[in-house]
Amino acid sequence: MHTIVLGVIGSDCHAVGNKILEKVFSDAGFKVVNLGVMVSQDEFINAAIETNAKAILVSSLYGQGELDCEGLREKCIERGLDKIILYVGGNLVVGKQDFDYVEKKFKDMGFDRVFKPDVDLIEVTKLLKDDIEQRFGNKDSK
Amino acid sequence: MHTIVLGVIGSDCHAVGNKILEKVFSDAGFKVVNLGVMVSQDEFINAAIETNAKAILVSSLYGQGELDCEGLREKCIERGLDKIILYVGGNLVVGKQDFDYVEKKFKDMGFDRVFKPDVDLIEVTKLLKDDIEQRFGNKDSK
Amino acid sequence: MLINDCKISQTSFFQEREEVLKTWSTGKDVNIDEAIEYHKNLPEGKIFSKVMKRADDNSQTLIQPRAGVALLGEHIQLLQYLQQEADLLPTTIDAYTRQNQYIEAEKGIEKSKAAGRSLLNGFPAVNYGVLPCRNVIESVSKPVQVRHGTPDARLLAEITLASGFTSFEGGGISYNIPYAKKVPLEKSINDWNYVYRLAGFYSENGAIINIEPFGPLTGTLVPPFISNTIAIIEGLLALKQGVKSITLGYGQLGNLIQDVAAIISLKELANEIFKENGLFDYELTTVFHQWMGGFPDDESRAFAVISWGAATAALSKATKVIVKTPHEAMGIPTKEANLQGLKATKQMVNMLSDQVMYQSDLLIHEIGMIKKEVRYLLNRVTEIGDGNLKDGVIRAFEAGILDVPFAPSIYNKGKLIPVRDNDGAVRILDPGFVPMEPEVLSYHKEKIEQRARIEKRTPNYQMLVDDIYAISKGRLVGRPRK
Amino acid sequence: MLINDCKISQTSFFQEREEVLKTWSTGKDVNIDEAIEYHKNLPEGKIFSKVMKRADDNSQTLIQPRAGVALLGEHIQLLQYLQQEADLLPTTIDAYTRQNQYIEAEKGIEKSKAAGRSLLNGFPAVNYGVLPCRNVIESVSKPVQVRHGTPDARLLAEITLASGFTSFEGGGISYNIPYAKKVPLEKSINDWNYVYRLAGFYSENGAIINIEPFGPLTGTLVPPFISNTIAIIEGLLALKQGVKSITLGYGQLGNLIQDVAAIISLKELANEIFKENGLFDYELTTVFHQWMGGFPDDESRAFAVISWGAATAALSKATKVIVKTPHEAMGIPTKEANLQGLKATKQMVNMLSDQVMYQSDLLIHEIGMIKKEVRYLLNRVTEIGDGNLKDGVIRAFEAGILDVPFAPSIYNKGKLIPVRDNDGAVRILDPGFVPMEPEVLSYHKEKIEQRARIEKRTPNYQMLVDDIYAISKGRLVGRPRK
Ligand code: B12
Ligand code: B12
Repeated sequence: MHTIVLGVIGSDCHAVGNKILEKVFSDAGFKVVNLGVMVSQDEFINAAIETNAKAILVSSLYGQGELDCEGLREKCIERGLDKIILYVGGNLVVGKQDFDYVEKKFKDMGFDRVFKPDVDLIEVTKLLKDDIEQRFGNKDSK
Repeated sequence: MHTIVLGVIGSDCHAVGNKILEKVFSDAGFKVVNLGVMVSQDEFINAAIETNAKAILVSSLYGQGELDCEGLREKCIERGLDKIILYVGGNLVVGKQDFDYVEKKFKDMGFDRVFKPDVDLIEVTKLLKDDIEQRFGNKDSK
Repeated sequence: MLINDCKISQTSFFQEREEVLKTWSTGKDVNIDEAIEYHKNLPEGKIFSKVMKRADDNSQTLIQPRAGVALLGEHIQLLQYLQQEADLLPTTIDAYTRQNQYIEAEKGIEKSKAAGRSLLNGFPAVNYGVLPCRNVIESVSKPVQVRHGTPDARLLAEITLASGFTSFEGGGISYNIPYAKKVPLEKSINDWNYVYRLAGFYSENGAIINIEPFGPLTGTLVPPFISNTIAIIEGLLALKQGVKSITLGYGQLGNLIQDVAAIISLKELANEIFKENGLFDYELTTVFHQWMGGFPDDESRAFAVISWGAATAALSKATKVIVKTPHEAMGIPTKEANLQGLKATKQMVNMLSDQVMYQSDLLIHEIGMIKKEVRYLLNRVTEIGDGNLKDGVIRAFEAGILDVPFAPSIYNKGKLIPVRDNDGAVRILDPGFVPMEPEVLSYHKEKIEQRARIEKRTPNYQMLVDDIYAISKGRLVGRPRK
Repeated sequence: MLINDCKISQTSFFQEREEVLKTWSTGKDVNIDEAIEYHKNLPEGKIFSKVMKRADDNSQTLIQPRAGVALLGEHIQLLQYLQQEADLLPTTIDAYTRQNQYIEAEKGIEKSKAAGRSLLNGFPAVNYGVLPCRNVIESVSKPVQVRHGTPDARLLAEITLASGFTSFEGGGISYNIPYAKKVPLEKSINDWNYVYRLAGFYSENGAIINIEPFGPLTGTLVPPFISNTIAIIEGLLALKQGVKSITLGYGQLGNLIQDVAAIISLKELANEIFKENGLFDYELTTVFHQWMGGFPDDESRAFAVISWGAATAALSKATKVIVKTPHEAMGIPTKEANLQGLKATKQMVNMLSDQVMYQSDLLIHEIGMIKKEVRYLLNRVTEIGDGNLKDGVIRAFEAGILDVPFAPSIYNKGKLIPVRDNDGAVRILDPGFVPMEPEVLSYHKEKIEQRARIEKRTPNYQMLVDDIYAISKGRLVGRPRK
């Protein structure tokens, strides 16, 4: 069972999607550590280290994700999480913007995958399994 | 009192605007000869000749005005109405199209003025008075 | 009321038929027996009557756009595009074909080809003929209806029904009075009896054709009892010719209670009257038209008008709703704008499909009122026709007993004057020659006076003009301009 | 129910005030006496309470957008653009300011300047301070309200009220439980009592400040009796501190009858309870929020949701409606999209303003039901607080007696589970620890079971998830996926 850390970053209080993500990823066989809303970069990283997680799934709905996510990858590397998978999803920037632009922006920040709000979550659970196996090998090691 | 001829051209049955135009132009002091809906080019011209009208106001709502109005100016000239003022208004072409394009198209056909559906009709009565005076002089002659 | 109109005899029908098929070259390709077989082989999901019946049984409200362009390939693409959202498909016919001006239509096709865009405001089905029209039916997966406005639709019906269209809109009054100037009612009713008989013939032979009288008429402040009366008359005439699937329609006026009452009373009273006349072998469904008068030209405002129509349709439990588009005030919509109207409508209809209809005193009163008015008027029409509905209709229009506001036909008196009351319901300011029971008429007048008092003016032509523009200028009741 | 909460004393208020104004540099520019004079010189048309009162007297429904961007000049332009259609203006505050993270907000301003677009999701009023904020008020011609979601809004209130904003949204529960994670209720209620006292002080000195508790809470399937209870509690707390103009709110759920009943019962019951508590010197108005949960991302569908909200608001005769935009599912709207939402709403509200509300048995029943539920719950809250409302609220949340679905706060139990019934009304599947009279609870359960039977499944978490997605996926009730 792979452990993953889940949370809504920054000062963002949108709680509904977060509760659904927890449910979907648990049902799909992940061990989900859900930090809920308003999670700082450090809280994400601490939880990932403590639980030996393979991935951090960041949500941002409120538009300021662009500011909140900056530097997360670097901080992960600093703290020794050099292989950790980073996903991000939600309404990532302020306003209705072209998704290609948004995707590139967050990939440039070091996220492995970037998702729109209406993504099919079952698909994401599959992607995540594949990504974990590819990056960590088929065994349950970090 | 200037006489004007009013009608909806072609196979067009839209009657509501026509009734309002009759009212507005009568109230503004014109003698209105209203031919109603489904009026052919010949009917317009015959009426204009018979009543010694200074202007023909063509409506077209149903989109096929582009086809119906072709050649009206030429026919007027042929029949001796060489000075008559031609106005046209309504939903003149098929579809929501750029008004500049529509205006040019109908001006090229020989219409003196071209109007959108939401035109202020009181303004039009003033324009028409001016246009008549300019073309026919201030006296009541043709 | 009991009527004595009879079914056209087989012989005279087939005699007339021969003449009809000769009126344009494509008529010769119609083979009715083969056509009936063709219909019988259509899958259920492509048969209008079936899909309507199922929706009615499930209290669902289906959605249908208007759409038609000059060129065949583009028309097919248009319908394929719209069926992603539409439950039922249309084929709207161009205005030349509606006047049987097939030569003009032919020119329109040619010029459209040259211009690379449709110069006709619809699809000229007669000019294309049976096989090209079947192409339409075979290229889509939903039932397709012919929508038009043709006083003499005999050839159009022959060709489109033979092509596999399973529904045909119109009637001898509703496709004459609002759509024509000089066509006598005698002629249009006869011609439509022919169409009904043709549909009846198909139906009796196992290929049920749905018939839909055009409810909204001029779409402009037509009081519900006028349009419902005409709808029921056309329904009766159709059933008398053997039609078995009938959809009666009504055009939204904007006041929720009046609109819901109109649909409910239409269905209930039609059933009563059909049965009184010994007609039992039919399926009756209803259609609600989103506001048919002048639209706001701003697209966001148009969306609100569309949505309100969708909401009212759903709350009235009409079997289907005909959908407008955000381009309505401007011109025939692009396919994208057409889809937008469908999407807004679908969202609304779905959100409301789960809601029960409220029963309020006001609603019950309004339903009762409309029924009473319609019965009274129907009785006058039958009386003046000595029991014959066709004669009654002709004489009634002549006498102004039937009268449709803003109609272009010279056979319509145009003396009845409607205006909105203070709640936006359409009432009678002046009945002209339309017979109304005194207490009913005074109810209308009271309602209008209430508005007049609030607006501090006497009801007159200006009030009517204000009402005509009201929705396009952003409200329902045309309040005095400041 | 009678409560014994008292007004903050002048001394302790001004003591606290000193501290508050020190929490950010702009605090020092606040001069309350000068500010009150400033308010008194505002024209009536720019004073929120006046405009709301007039609308209420005329049974009008006003429309108001949400809007706020990082940079002052752009924010002003945005409001100037929106006032062409809006009756009331907002200034939506960014999420850093809401958490009192003024340093982050400052960075956000800088980065927005650099990026040439707003990177903040609102206007950081505290960072700008009094004079720049007055610029906002002076650049527009309609009343402006501060809209946010700030648990500790003391400094924000000081600065914006001093700047001439005449209305302030929020409350100690409604701006904590849905918006924060770890802020104790004791703190947020105290901080909001401060804000109310501040507004009360202005009001007592002739500058009436309108206060608007945030009715929709999490915007996601919150049953009307929960949100109405909290709205009335916040109204009581505000009035106790001297507030004189109060607007209570509710977020649309989608079922027409339930929504209209919610607004009617909210206003009626609030008046009853305020008066029972000896409070008479106030003006009460209402606000209806268009659907606050997940929106469809297609813009045409969003227009339908917006329009349905507008229609319901108008039929409920709410004093104003807060308007969504066709961009809702995607992100903060452009000014154009914002205007589109306003235009659709205005069209709808105007078309329906002329229509009377129907009185149906269902509606009357639903109103009675909500009133009964709210009274019962309010009594439990006061009981557990030994007559003190603040204590009651704190203890009630602790015990799960007050419980808001989907709230992020750790001080909220989250045990109450709502789902829609078969008509789309939101009912209680599991009350958790929320006290409900047995016959009331069984009414809810019956309603849900009816739906469950029709859907052939037992009500469970999946049903709830289906309901959460329903509107964004095109319907109201989350039917099982096929
Ligand atoms: C009501 C209506 C009908 C009614 C008409 C009843 C009747 N007999 O009058 C019915 C239902 C019968 C009908 C039928 C059809 N209609 Co129609 N109809 C409308 C509608 C909704 C309102 C028209 C109206 O009455 N407006 C109110 C009056 C006051 O405004 P008005 O007509 O625009 O007239 C004013 C101005 O245009 C201007 N004006 C007009 N002429 C002139 C001339 C001058 C010189 C000046 C200065 C000003 C001026 O002043 C008038 C008074 O204010 C319009 C769309 C809209 N506007 O919302 C479509 C519309 C006009 N119809 C349309 C069409 C296509 C048809 C049909 C062909 C059916 C179809 N394909 O769906 C048939 C026509 C058949 C035929 N033979 O003509 C299209 C035209 C498309 C285009 N141009 O691209 C429109 C625009 C709808 C659309 N978007 O598709 N229609
Ligand atoms: C409900 C709601 C609220 C409620 C939240 C209640 C609560 N505590 O949960 C309230 C009213 C409190 C609220 C407040 C605010 N909101 Co809000 N809110 C919404 C709304 C309408 C629905 C959100 C929702 O619950 N959706 C349902 C769930 C199931 O979907 P979801 O949240 O999108 O989550 C799914 C996906 O995004 C995806 N996903 C999310 N994260 C991830 C991560 C990964 C790895 C993957 C694979 C997938 C994934 O999966 C989730 C489950 O399906 C949205 C707009 C919309 N979507 O219609 C705005 C919206 C998110 N809010 C917005 C804003 C701006 C705010 C505010 C700042 C207020 C304001 N300015 O108006 C405040 C935020 C304050 C704060 N500190 O955060 C904006 C964000 C703008 C932007 N990005 O440009 C939105 C988009 C509205 C808008 N168009 O302006 N909001």
